[in-house]
This record gives sequence, C-alpha cells and structure tokens, in this order.
Amino acid sequence: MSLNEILLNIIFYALALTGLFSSFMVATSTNMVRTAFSLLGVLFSFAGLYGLLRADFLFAAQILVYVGGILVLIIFAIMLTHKIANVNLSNESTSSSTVIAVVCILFAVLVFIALTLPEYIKINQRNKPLTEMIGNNLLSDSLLPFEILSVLLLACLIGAVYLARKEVKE
Amino acid sequence: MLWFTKYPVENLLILSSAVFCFGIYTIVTRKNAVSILMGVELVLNSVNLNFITFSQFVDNAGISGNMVAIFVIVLAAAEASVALAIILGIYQNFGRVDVDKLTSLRN
Amino acid sequence: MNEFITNHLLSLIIFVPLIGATVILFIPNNQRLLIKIASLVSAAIPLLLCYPLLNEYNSASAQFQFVERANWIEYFNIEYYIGIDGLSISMVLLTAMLSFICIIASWNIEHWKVNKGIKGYFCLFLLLQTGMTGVFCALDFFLFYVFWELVLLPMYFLIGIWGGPRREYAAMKFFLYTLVGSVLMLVVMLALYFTSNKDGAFTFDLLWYKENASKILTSWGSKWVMVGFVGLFIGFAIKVPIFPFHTWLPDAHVEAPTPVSVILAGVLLKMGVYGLLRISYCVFPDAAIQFSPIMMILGAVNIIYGAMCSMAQIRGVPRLDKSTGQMTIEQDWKKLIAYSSVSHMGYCLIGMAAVTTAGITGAVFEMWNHGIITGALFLLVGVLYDRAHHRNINEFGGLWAPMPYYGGITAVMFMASLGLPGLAGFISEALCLIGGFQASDPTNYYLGISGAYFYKILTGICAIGVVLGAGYFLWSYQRIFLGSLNTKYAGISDISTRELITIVPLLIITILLGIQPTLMTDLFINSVKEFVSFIGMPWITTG
Amino acid sequence: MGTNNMLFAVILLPFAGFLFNLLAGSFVGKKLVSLVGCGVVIISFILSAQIFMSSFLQGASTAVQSNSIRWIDVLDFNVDITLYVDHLTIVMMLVVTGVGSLIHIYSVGYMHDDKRFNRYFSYINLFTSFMLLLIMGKSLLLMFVGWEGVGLCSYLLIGFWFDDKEKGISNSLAGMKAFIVNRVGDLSFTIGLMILFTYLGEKFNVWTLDILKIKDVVATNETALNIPLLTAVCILLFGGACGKSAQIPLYVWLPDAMAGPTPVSALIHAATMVTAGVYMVARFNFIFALCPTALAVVALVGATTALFAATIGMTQFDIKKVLAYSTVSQLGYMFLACGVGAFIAAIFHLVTHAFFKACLFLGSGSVIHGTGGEQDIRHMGGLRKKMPITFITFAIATIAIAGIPPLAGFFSKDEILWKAFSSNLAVGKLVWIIGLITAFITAFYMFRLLFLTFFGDYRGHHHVHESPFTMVFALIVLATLSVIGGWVGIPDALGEKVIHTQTNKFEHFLDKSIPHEAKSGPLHKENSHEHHSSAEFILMGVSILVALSGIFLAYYLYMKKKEIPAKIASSFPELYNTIYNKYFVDEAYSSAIVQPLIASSVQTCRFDNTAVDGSVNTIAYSTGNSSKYVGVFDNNAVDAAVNGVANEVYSTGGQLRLLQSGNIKMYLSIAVVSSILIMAVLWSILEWKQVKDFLVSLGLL
Repeated sequence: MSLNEILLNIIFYALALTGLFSSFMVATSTNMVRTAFSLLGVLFSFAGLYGLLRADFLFAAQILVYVGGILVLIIFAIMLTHKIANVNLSNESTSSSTVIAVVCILFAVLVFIALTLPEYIKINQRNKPLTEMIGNNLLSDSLLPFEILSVLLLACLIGAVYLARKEVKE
Repeated sequence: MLWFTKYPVENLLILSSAVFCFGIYTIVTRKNAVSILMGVELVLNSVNLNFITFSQFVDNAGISGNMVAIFVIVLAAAEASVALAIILGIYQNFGRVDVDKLTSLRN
Repeated sequence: MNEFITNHLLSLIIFVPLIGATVILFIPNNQRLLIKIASLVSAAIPLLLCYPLLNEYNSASAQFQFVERANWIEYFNIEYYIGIDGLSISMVLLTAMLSFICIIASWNIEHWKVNKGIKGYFCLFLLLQTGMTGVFCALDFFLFYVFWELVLLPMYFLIGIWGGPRREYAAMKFFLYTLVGSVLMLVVMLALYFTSNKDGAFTFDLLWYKENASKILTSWGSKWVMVGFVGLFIGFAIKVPIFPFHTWLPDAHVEAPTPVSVILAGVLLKMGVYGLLRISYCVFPDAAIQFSPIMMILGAVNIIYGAMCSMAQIRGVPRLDKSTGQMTIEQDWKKLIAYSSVSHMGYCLIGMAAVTTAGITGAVFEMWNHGIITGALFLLVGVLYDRAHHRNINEFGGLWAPMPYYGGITAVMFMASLGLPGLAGFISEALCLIGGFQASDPTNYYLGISGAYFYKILTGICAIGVVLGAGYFLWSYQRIFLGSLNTKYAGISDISTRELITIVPLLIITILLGIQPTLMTDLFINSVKEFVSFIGMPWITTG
Repeated sequence: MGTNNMLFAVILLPFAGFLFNLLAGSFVGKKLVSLVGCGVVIISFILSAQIFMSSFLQGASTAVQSNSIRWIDVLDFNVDITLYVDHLTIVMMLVVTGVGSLIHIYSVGYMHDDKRFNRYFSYINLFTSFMLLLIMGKSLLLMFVGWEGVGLCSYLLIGFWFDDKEKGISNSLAGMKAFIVNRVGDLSFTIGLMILFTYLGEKFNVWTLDILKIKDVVATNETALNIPLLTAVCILLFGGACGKSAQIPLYVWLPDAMAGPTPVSALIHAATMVTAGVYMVARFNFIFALCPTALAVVALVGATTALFAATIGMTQFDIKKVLAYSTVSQLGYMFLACGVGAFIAAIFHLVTHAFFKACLFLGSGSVIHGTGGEQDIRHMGGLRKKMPITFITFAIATIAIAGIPPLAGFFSKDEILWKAFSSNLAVGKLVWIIGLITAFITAFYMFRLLFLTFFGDYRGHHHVHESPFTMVFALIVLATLSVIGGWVGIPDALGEKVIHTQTNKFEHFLDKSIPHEAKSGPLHKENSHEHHSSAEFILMGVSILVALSGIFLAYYLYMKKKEIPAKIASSFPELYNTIYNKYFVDEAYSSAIVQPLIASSVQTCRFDNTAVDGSVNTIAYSTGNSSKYVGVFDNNAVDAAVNGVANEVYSTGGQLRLLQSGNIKMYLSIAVVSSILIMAVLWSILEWKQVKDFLVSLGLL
C-alpha cells in the first residue's frame, strides 16, 4: 500500500475512533456539560471525514452551522434550564438491557447490509470542486427546496421567538 | 483486513451505523430533553455521512448526495432552534425539563 | 323577424309558454293582476301563432310539416326533431285553445278554498302547456319521452296543492301510475335505440323507425315485436285510460281544480291515444294488427264499463272513506263526467282497432271532439261548484228556472256528449262505429282470436254505450236541472260573462263541427289515408 | 229529377223560427212570437203545396232534389246533405206542415197564459224542421239526424212543464223515458243501418247510405242478395220504427208522453213523429218486399199492438190516455198494412189518422182548456150543450175513427182490412181477424169516450166555457178534412159501381214512388177483376156491421144502463184491474230492466272502487309494507353490522388511547421501533431474493 494510502488510513481511523468514542460519551455520560462537549467532538470528527471525502463545502458548513450554531444553542439551553450552581448536572438515563439489545441488533443488521452491498456500486472518484457545482445546482435543479428552506427558516425563527418569550400576564 | 482505502464505503457505513445506534440509544434512554436533542443530532450526522459517502462513491455527478446533506444540516439547525424554544417554554411553565414528568397532554 | 317566426313556428308555440312562466317568476307575488295578465298573454301567443300554422299547413300532403331539426345531445345522436302532420295538428290547436281558456277560467283563483301562491299556479300551468304541445310535436323518441315526463311534474303539483280534500292521494296515485307506464315505455325506447343503426349510429328518430319497421320486424322477430308493442301499449293505456289502468282518472278529476281537470280531460288523455297512433302503430305495425281484436275488446269494455260507472254515480256509490272509516255515499257529478270520458275514449279505441280510414278518422276526430265537449262539461261543473261548493247530483234540483242560460248551455253540451246527431259528438262516434263495422274479420293468426263477425258483434255491443250514455246524461240532467226547484238554491246567480267567455267558444265549435265536420276532417284526412295504407301493408307474417 | 233549392227553404224556415223564438223570444211580445211561430210553418206549408202543385200534379216529374252540400267526407265513406222529395215525401210534407200549422194556430190560444210561451214555440218550430229533415233527407244518416232530433224535441216538449209544483218531476221523468226508449229504438236502427251499409259495401263495393243508390243496388242484383241478412236488417230497422212509433216492445213511453201540453200530443204523438216509423218502413218497401218473414213480423207486431192497446184503451179514464192508446192501436193498423205489403194503404191510413186523431186531441185539449185543466172523464159529462162546436167536431172525428162511411176512417181502415184479407200471405187472414176485433173495440171505446164526456149530466164543478176562435178554427178545419180526406182514396171497386168517378187518386198518385208490383207483387192473388170486387163488397159490409155493433154496445152500456160497466168491472175484478193498470207493463219493464241496470251499475262502480282501485291500493300498500320490512331488515341486520364495526373501532380506539400516556420517551421508542419495522418490511420487499436466500440459509423457509 503506498504511503499515501497508509496516511489516508491513519487519518480515517483516527477520525472514526474519535467520533465513535465521543458519541459513546454522549450516549452514556451522566454529566450534562460533558455530553455537550462530547457532541462537539463528534461534530468535529464528522467534519474531518467530510473533508476526507472531498466534500469541502460540507466540511465548512458542518463546522459553521453545527458547531457554531446548533452546539452553541444547545449549551445555551443547558445553561438556561439548569441552575448555574451545580455545573455537574445529573443526566440520569433509564437504561435497560432490552434497549441495549435492540440497539445492538439494529447495529448488526445495518452492518450486514453495509457488507452485502450490491456490486453495481461503481467506485469512481469525483475530482471536480464541489462548491461550484453545488452553487449551480442550488439555483437550477434544486431551486424549489432552496426556496422552501428559506421560508422554513423564517417560520422557525418566528416560532422559536414566540415559544420562548415569557408569558405577559395581563 | 478491510482497510479504508480498499473498502472505503464499507468502513464509512459501519462508522455511520455505529453513530446512528448511539444516537438512537441516547434518544431512547435519556430523560433530559436537551440530551434527547443531542441524540437527534447524532442520528442526523450519521445520516449525513451516509449521504456524502454515497454521493462520493456512487453518484457519477457526485452532487445530489451533497445537496441533501446541506439541506439536512440546515434543517437540523431549524429543528434544533424550535426544539430548544419548546424546551425553554416547558422549563418556564414546569420548572424542569424531565421528560417523564411532562405528562400533562396525557390522553 | 317574421321570417324567423315562420320557420321556427312550432318551437315558438312550444316554448313561448315556458318563457312566459319564467317571466312570471320575476313578478312580485302581490301583483296578482299583473301575474294573471302575463300568463294570459303567454297563453294567448301560441293560440295566435296557430293561425299562421293553420294557414300555411298544406292539408293535401301527408308528410311532416314545419319540421325543425337540430342536434341536441351529440354523443347519443339525440336530436331536437319536431314536426307536425295531420294527426298532431288538431292536438296542437286543441292544447293551445284549452290552455288559453283554462287561464281565463282560473281568473278567480283567489276565491278558491286553497288560496296558495297564484304565481306558482300559473307558472306550473304554462310549463304544463309547453310539455303537452311538445309531446304532440316531438318526432324524436327521446324528446317525446322528455316532454311526456315534463307533463307529469306540473300536473302532480297542480292537483297536489290546489286540489280538493283527498288531493295528496289523488296526485300521488296519478303520478306513480303514469310513471310506471313511462318506465315500460323507456325500456322499449332503449331497446329500439340499441337495435337501430341509422347510417352507423344509434338513433331515436321515429321516422327512421317507421321507414324500417319491416327491418325491425325481421330483426326482432314477431314475438319480440309483440312484447315491445305490449310494453308501449301499457305505457300509453294508463294515459288513455284503458279499463284495468283507469282508476287514477276519477280520483284525479274529482280532486283537481276545474281548469286543471279541463286540461287533464281535454289534452292529457289524448296524449295516450296519440302515443298509440304515432309510436305503437307506426313502429310495430305487425303487432298492431295482431293486437287489434284485443284493442277492440278493451274498447268495448271501456265504453260499457265507463257508462255503467257513471250511471252509478247518480244512484250514489257507497264508499268506505279511509280517513273517517264510515261509508259515505258518493254521487259526484265530476266523477260522472270523468267516467263518461273513459267511455268516450273507448270509441277512440274501436276506431283505432279497426284501422280503416273511417275508423282512424273517427278516432282522431273523437280526440278533438272529446277535448272540446268534456272540457266544456268540466267548465260547467266548475261554474256550479263555484256557487254551491259541492257536486253531489241529488242535492240540486230544478236549477233550470233560476239559471236558464246555464241550463240551456249544459243541455246542449250534454246532448253533444251523448252523441245527438247534428252536434260534433255524433259524427265522431258514428265514424268510429262505422269504422269498427267496416273492419275485416280477424283471421286465425290474430293471437288465436278469429270469428266470422267478430268486429261487427263487438261494435254492436259498443253501440249500446250510446243508449247508456243517453241514460246517465239525461238522468243527471233531470236530477240537477229539472224537477221542482231546490229552495236552497233559489237565489243562485246565473252564469257570469267570464264563464261565458270560456264556454261559448267551445259551444260554437261543437255546433259548427256538427253541421260542417269537413272543416276539421279535411285537416287530417290525407295523413290518415297514408297512415292506414302504411298499417295495411302486408306486414302480416303468417303465424 | 228537377233540382229545386226551395227545399232548403222549407226546412230552414222553421229552424229560423226556432232560433228567433229561442234567442229573441223573451224580449219580444207574445204577439210577435206567435206570429213568427205560426207564420214560419204556414209559409213552409204553402211552399210544399206549391212544390206539390208545380212539379207533381202538372209537372208529373217523379222527384225533386236539391243540390248537395258536403257533410261527412272520409274518402271511402262520404255523406252529403241533399234533400230528396218524391211522391211519398210530398204527401208526408203536406201532412206535417198542414196539420202542423193548424196545431201551431191552435196552440197560440191554448198556451196563451204560459210563462215560457216563446220557448214552447221555439221547440215546436225546431220539431217541425227536424221532422221535415227526417222526411226529406236523402241519406239514411240525414234521416237519422232528423230521427233523433225529433226525439230530442219530444223530450223537451214532454218535459215542458218541468217545474210544475206537483207533476214537475213526473213530467220530466216522462220526457226522459220517451227519449231513452226512443234511443233504444235508435240503437237497433243504427245497427240495422250499419249492417246494411257494410253488407252492400263488402258485397257490391257500393259504400253508400244514399237511399236511392241503395234502391238501385238492391234492384239491380236482386237475385244475389242474402235474404236472411236482409231480413235481419229489416227487423232491426223495424225495431227502430217500434221505438219511434210506439209498437209493442217500446210503446211504454207514449201514454206517459201525455204529460206534455195537449197540442204537443196532437202534433208529435198523433200526427207526425209517431208516423216517422211508418214512413221509414214505407220508404224501405223495396227491401221489406223482398223478405216475407220480415213482413210477417211487422204485420203480427202491428196487429197485436193494435189489439193490445185497444183493450187497454177501453179501461182508461184520462181523456188523453184513451186517445194515446187509440193512437198506438191505429199505428198498429198502419204497420199491419205494411206487413201485408199494402204500403200505400198504410200511408193513406196515416194521412187520415193524422186528420181525425189531431182533431180528437185538439178537441180533448179544448175540453181540458174549457173545464180548467180537468182530464178525468169521470168528472166530465154533458159538455155538448156548453161546448157545441167542440162536441160536433169531436163527434165527427169519433165517427171517422170508428170507420163509418162516408168518413175518412172507413175508407183507409177498410182498405187495410181488404188488403190484409186478400193478401196471399199466410199471416194475412189471422191479421185480418185481429184487425176486425180491434175495429170493434176501437168503435166501442171511442164512443164510450164520446158519451162519457159529452152526454149525460156534468159531473165536474167548474164553470165550463167554449174555447176561443183560434182553437175552434183548427177543430173545424180538421173535422172537415177527416170527412173529405177519405174521398181521395175510394177503392176502385166501389168507385166504378157507385160513383163513376176516377177513383183512388191517392193510390195512383203514390204508385209512382211505391211501384205497384212491389205493393202487391207476389203478395196478392191476381184473381179476376169481378171476383175481386164482390169479395170487397162483402168485407165492407162486415166492417161497417162491426163498427155499428161497437157503437151500439157503447151506447147501451154508457147511455142506457150506466151501472152495467161498474158491475162488469166488479165481477171480474182482477181482469179489470190488470187491464186498467196497463197489464203492469211499466212496472214489469222497470223491475226487469231499469232497476237491475241501475243496481248493476252501482255494483260495477263499487267493483271499480274496491277491486280495481283496491288492487292498485293493495299493490301500493304492499310495496309500502314490504318497504317497511326492508326498513326493519335494514335496521336490524345491516345496521347492526355497521354498529358492530363501529363498536370495534371504538374499543380498539380506547386501547390505543392508552398509548397517549404523555410519556415522551415511550413515544420516541415507539417511533424508532416502528420506523425500523417499516424499513425492514420495505427492504425485504425490495430485496426479496436476498432475504429469501438468507431465510433459507437460516432454515426458516
């Protein structure tokens, strides 16, 4: 295997493991803040993977939107819904063996499907820059979803503001 | 041994399935609304990964997968904002965010 | 403008009343006089249009005239196809005239016991006139059926709302009875439609059926042709009415207000006979000839049965009144006249069964005369009903003294109705009887009925109807007008000018046609000749 | 065959009189009404006389015909309005218009104080025009129009006093009875007419109702005729004549017709209408002559009616009823004459009968008028002093009817008896004997009437006065006519021997329209002339003897021994009673025919109400019920099923509701599990082959 391949393997597995471990921490940690930051780890590792897969626009989007936006938001939520005092918020979870069993079966099924992919999947590498293509596509083929999304975001904005404001007792 | 370079799709799929299962697990077991939200984020990310791997390795134009990924990201953002707004609303009304206690909408 | 009128004359006559009816709908309900005048005008126009109709009608030719043809429902090849020939011109005239007279007769609608909205009354009446005229002009079976059903609706409401005490029962019975009949007619119509192929497509065109009657005969086979004929016959027999199907007539007449029962007797009964002549006889001539002995028997039964029933009205018939439960003696003058029209229609049947020129002319002339005479009789009953508010014969007496004019006119009308020579009634009855006599004896394939003097004996029996007719008419005249004056009605007022306007024209026509019947018979003699020669053709398949 | 449109004038004049009186009568004074009424008939009499003079006496043309107007034209069957006058018709016209005008003049006086004066005259004028139409109509149908029109007028005139206090109803009933019985006669007349029409049409392809054409057809192919059918036709036509001229089966209406005013009885029920039957039979002599059986029927019916009516006449006490029955019996005589083929004798008797019977009726009218409406002869008597002219004219007419020479009655009645005796028909002798007996009874009851009304002392209590001149004038004229009327037809035998004048002008006159051989034809023995006259002399003597004995019997019973009739009556009470009550014929008819007819008509109507109507109602009711059952079935079965399903859904809904526990975590897990399941199902469907292998490998499949 050439040096390049080895390097690729190393990068992939590094990212994969960090993603796995941090998602494990999200699933099982009891401390609220620790879960939040482990989610951060997951997001970053996935951003790396996107980069690995030459989806550079998505690498950037992932970091900007997910990390910059959603994670910050979640942390805000945690801070707002728990008293500041006890940072180590208890994050109990009712884990039961059945749930674990179901999840494992699900994992096994998904792995089985992954391994028995039909041969017709062609392995071809796209080497054109992604962003330019996405820009064209956004405004040509998938113009409709783009417009709908804009409307959706507006609605969410208004909705979120409305839901979160404090009741004005007349 | 199935190295990434030889079998990139399989590896990636296994990874995304794992993260997917973790997401499911968090959703089902967590009692805190916010952590459920985090589980949802995990699931969405694993799905995104799938999309992008397939867009990279299957789709000859290599664009539709990514497009969907973008839209998923944007939607995740919108969904997260609304979910958190709801959670804050609940918190203000009930004082706590524990999912098991929120049963006022029972039947 | 008048070019438009001339070549759309028939459609105008049919649809002017409809337009009038819609116009009346817009007049506010309290403008009673305006409504009446509007309806009068919209009934008068068809009558006036009848003048050019008669003028330009060339009675020498037996073909259809004033024909108008337009595509109506393209897909099913249904056409708006109307036209008249000898048989239907007198009926169109009769409808226009009687409707006009009835509108005048219903001028005092406010004083009727049932004082519902008069706008509805006049609209329904004009709608009825459209339906009736349409039936007589339609040459497309579908159009004929539509007009046939159109007539039912207004008549149902006219009897049902403005009728007498048992009006709902009578209206319901009338409606269902006729509907059953028209269902049978629909079945046969569709059968004909789907077995016809006028240049490739199905058709409802009656004239096409007539021309290819032999083709229908071969394709259907004489058995099915007879079934088709009987189906149509029952549909029309209910309307005529013929013996077993007549029970709706007395109830409908007794309960209907006077003008409605004039139209009912004057025109609606003729639709049945006209249907038989125009459709049953023309489309299934072979079955018509085979069926004629039965038609003759039914005619004889009609005459004798109708005469007996009307005579019974004088003695009074005990009838269990369902609502009150006890037996009431029923001796209703209007019921007597209703049954007498059953008897008169029997003469039409004989004339038709005989399929001779004299017979068919007699039948068509009898349709006209019966319309005029019985229409006048019902108007006369209405005159007395408006004054005495009841119609049982035995409670009047000696009315000729206080009401000389009324008595005189009723006497003439009674004489015309019982067939006194010198008046129109006699001539059509004589023609029917002579036609019946002339008919050649049925040979063995007439549904197995044969007999040396079959028709002659039956017509002889029918002549007895003339004596019975004299019996019940004179007896009722004696009970009402002669004898000592019933003090209760000493101060009764004689016939008013409005009532005279409605009755005198009919009286004049009866007398005029009695003296000079060729005025009317010339109109349809050629069509009848062609009709008889068509029916007489060698349709008869032996066995 | 001259065409003369004056004929229309003869008919239309009375019709115009009718219209004028009916419409304008009530506004115009009685004077003008009577003037128009009588004038119209007198003018038509003058016209007919003029036609008689010009075309028949000097002109010697066989017939006069007017041009024809198209009446019913139905291609193969057409009837025209044409008036045809031949010898027979002109005689009838003279009688109708002559006697008619006299009676019109008479009734001016008689009906003077009646409030419906104008209506009376309009009806009488209408009657005259219809009678003339009957006589002059060329086509059978036209004759039938006149036939029924005359029936209508008799109906109107009989029921003239319909609103009379006590007799009003009976008057109108009598009118109705007359019309309906006539109608029954007309029924048989129409059937006979139609059979004749269709028979001639089918056999000889001559579709006509024209009497002349029928005559030619019958004459040309006399041999090929179907005699039995023609006999049936003759009998049916004679049935019509019976109805109109009141013979045996259908005579019941004539006695009741006396309810009308007396001039009406004189005109209609004595002189003109009732003779229409005789005229019709005479008109169809060419058919009757061919069917001996029909003639026999006519003769027998005529004779029996004469005898039967005469016997009833003996016992009646109402003056008009007696005269009515005498009319019936005299009509019987006429039909007897026709029966033996002596059509001309029948017409001769008709003419003379018109004179003296009209005179008798008018006399009885003036008697009733004089005694203030009294009609029962038992309350009269001794009127000859108070009403001399009426008495004299009445007496003359009574002698004439009894058949005493030289008056008219003798000649015409004797002619009939002679023709009956000498005819070689089997029925001839029998009929002659009946005729003789009837002559005896006629003489008896006529003189009984004469003695009871005019002789003896006045039993009534009313101031009697002679009738005014207008009434008496008619009586005088009629009396003279009944005297000289007979001389027109003196039989040849008597003529040469005794008076050496050209005799029997009447027979020679009528010969032209009723050909001689048809008259006697095979019916009379063509024996030698001498033997012929001697037998006739004997017969004359016999009939005179019979008449005188009748008169003597009446004189003996009612003048000499007044109590004998009462004793005879009491000795045979039930016989007398039956004869007095007219053999209960009226009651028999009403119970045998009228009541059952009415009852059956009521039953038919009830049948109609219950059975036919009932069946319709039951059908409606049963559909109603069945629809009820369908409704019930629908409720229980179908509805239950639907309810069942609804309950199920409801209960499952109930359990499902428990799922909404509000526990979000449960929602999430359910969502996850269900999505996984869906994915699995979808995937297995899409990749069924792989799944199958996998399952096979697992050994499940």
